[in-house]
Amino acid sequence: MFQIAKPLDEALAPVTDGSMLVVPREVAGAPMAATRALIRRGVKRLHLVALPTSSLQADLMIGAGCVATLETSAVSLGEFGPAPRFSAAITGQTISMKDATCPALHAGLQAAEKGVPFMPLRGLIGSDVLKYRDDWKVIDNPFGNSDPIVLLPAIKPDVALIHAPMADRFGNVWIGRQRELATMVHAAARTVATVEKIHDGNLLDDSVLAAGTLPGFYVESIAIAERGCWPLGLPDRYAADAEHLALYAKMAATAEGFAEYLDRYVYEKKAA
Amino acid sequence: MFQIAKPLDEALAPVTDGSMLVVPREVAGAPMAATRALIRRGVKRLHLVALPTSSLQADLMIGAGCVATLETSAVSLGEFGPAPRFSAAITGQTISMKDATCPALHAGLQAAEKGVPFMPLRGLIGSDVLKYRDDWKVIDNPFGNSDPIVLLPAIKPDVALIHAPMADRFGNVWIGRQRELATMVHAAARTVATVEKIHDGNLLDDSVLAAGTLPGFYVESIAIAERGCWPLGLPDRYAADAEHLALYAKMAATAEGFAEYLDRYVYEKKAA
Amino acid sequence: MTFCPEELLASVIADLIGDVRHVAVGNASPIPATAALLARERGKLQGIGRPYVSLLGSPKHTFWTDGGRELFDCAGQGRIDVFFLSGGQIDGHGNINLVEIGPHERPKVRFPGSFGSAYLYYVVPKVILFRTEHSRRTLVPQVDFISAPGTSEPNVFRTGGPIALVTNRCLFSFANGRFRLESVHPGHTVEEVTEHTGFEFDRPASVGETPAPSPETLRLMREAVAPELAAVYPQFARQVFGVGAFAE
Amino acid sequence: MTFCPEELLASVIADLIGDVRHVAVGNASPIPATAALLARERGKLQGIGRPYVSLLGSPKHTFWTDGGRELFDCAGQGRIDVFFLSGGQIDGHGNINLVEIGPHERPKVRFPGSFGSAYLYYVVPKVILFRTEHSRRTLVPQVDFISAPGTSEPNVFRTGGPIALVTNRCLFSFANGRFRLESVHPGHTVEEVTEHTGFEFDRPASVGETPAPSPETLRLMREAVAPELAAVYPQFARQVFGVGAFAE
Repeated sequence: MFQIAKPLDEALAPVTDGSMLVVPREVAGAPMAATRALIRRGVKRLHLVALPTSSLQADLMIGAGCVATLETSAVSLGEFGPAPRFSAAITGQTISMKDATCPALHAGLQAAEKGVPFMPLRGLIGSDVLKYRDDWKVIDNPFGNSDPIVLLPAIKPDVALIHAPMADRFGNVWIGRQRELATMVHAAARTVATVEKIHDGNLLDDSVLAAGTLPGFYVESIAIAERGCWPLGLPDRYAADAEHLALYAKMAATAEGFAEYLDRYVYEKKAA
Repeated sequence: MFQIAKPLDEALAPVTDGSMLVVPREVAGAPMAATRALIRRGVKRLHLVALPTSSLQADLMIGAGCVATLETSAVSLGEFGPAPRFSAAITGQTISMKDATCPALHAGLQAAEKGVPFMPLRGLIGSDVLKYRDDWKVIDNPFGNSDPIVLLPAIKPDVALIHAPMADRFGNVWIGRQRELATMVHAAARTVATVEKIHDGNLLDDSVLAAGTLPGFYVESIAIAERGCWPLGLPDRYAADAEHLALYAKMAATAEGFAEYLDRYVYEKKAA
Repeated sequence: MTFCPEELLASVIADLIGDVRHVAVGNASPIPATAALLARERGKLQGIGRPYVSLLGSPKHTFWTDGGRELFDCAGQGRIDVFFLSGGQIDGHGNINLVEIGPHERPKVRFPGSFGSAYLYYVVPKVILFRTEHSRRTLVPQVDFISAPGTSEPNVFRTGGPIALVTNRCLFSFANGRFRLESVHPGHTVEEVTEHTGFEFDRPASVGETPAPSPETLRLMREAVAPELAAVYPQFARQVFGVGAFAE
Repeated sequence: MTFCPEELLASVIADLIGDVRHVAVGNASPIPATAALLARERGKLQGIGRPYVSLLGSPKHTFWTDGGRELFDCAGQGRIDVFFLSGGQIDGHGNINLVEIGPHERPKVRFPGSFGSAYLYYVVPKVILFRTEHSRRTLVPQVDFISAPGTSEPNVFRTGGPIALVTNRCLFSFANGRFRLESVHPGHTVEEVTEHTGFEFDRPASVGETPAPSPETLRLMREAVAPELAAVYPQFARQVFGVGAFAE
């Protein structure tokens, strides 16, 4: 079902042009080394789902022209300011934007995880988030009395791309408390994981480690990418590289600066 | 929000007569010491939800007259045969039975966990399980085309009663990979936990232990009950007491034998 | 080579499993478990690395880390290809009853309950019904309670359902809402099957005998499957294969 | 006692929080975080052990172990009593805009996005709007994009919504779909508020000055809250309270 520790480019083969690709928020570990590899390969027309928000990862992929459609709740560089390539793509109308709200993305992926066509969610009614989502529906709650409620269709990505602290030789991936990674993976048809290192032994054999383990059953391919979230951080492992992120924010403010950033940090450097 | 390690009877105060009480299946750790304490106290008219099945625990509570309504997918003593007090209560019509199917109970509790009034589920259509559940509804899937789908109302228990390997002094409870316990607890208004032992330090401070930890935020009270699942087992800790279960199956086959069992193993022995 | 009835049944079931990705076997099902592990050994020999086998009764043989719902979510995702169900009653429409005998208002007999059948029967592509007791008591014209129906209306979402029924006497296939007698196990007869079956079924002009397990199949079961099985079903493995838990 | 603007704002917000069970504070919100921790210190002094405070930006100050959805599930369960929201625009109906300026088809400015507002605004009983920049650019008659509306039709399920808006100039309360000027911060005037507010609001005949933080409040903030805060917002704690991360 998987082959442990492929070369990164090979592991990323399931992410083909036009794929619906789901990626996690920064605090769950953004797979940045894999993202740079995809940009180098020149992947195109992705429907990128960022659960439920994104920062550098989405901005970089959008700027590099990999994204046709973006579905998320927010893109921002946080303390480093707005996400410049995202903002430029929206105002320049070069990507199609499906604005959502965080719990709607969680619910849509949970619907796919459970094999149901939709999931209900409170809130949303009267917002323009709902108004511009033709794919969301409002019904009268059958258990209520003139009680409108939003139904969100299942989000079924072709590929989930994640980064985690470790995997074992059986393809099991330790995700810790970042449990949205499990939901993403269950919802997606295929999963590619990068990891910091390979764990000796079977993660499922240890009841304490097993509690934070995503079974290899769901995993298509794994590549090792040390400091694979750089310049973002990986919780409990390493912090974000603030200096580099400030540099990114500055360079990506213009199209030219962004192109130079790509040349310098994505195309030239083959690894993190 | 909680007080660590109360005496068992005190910890169980939230389970009042008429409560909707949710308990886990045997492999997730059935809180048997707590169950015996509730029987000794003489709790009455429970709406017992067993997620998604039960064995000795439900049989014992039903036999002892604690249960008015049972909502579950199956009750059986497994290799020790049918659950005799459950069978007698159904054929004798002394309890009201809400037959379900396993994923319907998971979905109903997930609906409560998410604060939505219902959850859809595939399957069920054309079954008598659905036919006898007036509280379940069938709608036309708004994302389909003449595609009937079942909607299950949220199950919102008053109390979740669980047993786990350990808790810390902050009320955090380590549940490992038994994640349905988290869903039960999120869905319930209040939670009572029994645990094998108290863990030194804060479970949430260790990223490996945290992955399997239910936050104390959700927990009302905790009591220590060593071998608290006896005569059932606790995964990775101790096995079921097969000899005792065979004895139970034999004694509980008749009302008289069951009464004697209660006298001998529930009323007399104050602890496990 | 001589073989015992359990070996025959496991061999029949392994053939029904065929080449799939994932077989899940419920608790207390040693013969289906034997069959699933046999299918896995065959896959290994063919170098295809399939099927993945989950034995739900054994933590060592399941990968679940998302709680009790993961089995059902996994099936809903289309990630379980084969599952096994049984019934206190099974009728000629493929309906199964795991709930009760007698009128619903006042049942005479109560079974444990429907478990996951009212869901899994609909979403697992190959459900194999397995009931060793082949009698008019178990195989009935119409079940008293439908835990899960054998077939559904065309507009009902259904990606799965029964493909066969294996008993101690014979193998039925199931298609288009009816059972068809495929073969009779060695030592049993078509007349005997008819006599002990409460429902109508299709019966070809000529019904063959269920093929005996090949020497290769018996060797795989006894040498590769039995030691693995002994960790989960020690008593069964000892009785059928003479293998203890630590015999490997 | 003298105090700085941040201390005043935190004190105002702590009063709005009141006696509740659980306050959650989003990322990059040092002043609301200060207020929440202050409310907790007050609860400790009163011996009530409330509120529980979750600072979403800090793993040490959050208990989540069920992934990113737990915050929203927790709110849906009614287990979050107070939350903070802001907006690129906020209008007089309490609508907030976190998405864009200009027509939707061709926005002039794009903000990050709605985050969880389109849900949390409906289900958290006390949402406190916090926007330090008080100008006609931010406080507008009608937002260009409604990330989340201030009010809903009576039949729409809504257990939460805005109760107040705190700016660098004043405190508005919010009820029945309108803001009401409650008090003007020391050094600011009603005229100035009117001049810089783009929406209509109710204005009592007499509008008082926002009360200065009491010496007790300032002491709690500086001695009990600041060291805790320094672990999460080191720069803010140093600037406002002169406290370093290891100053305790």
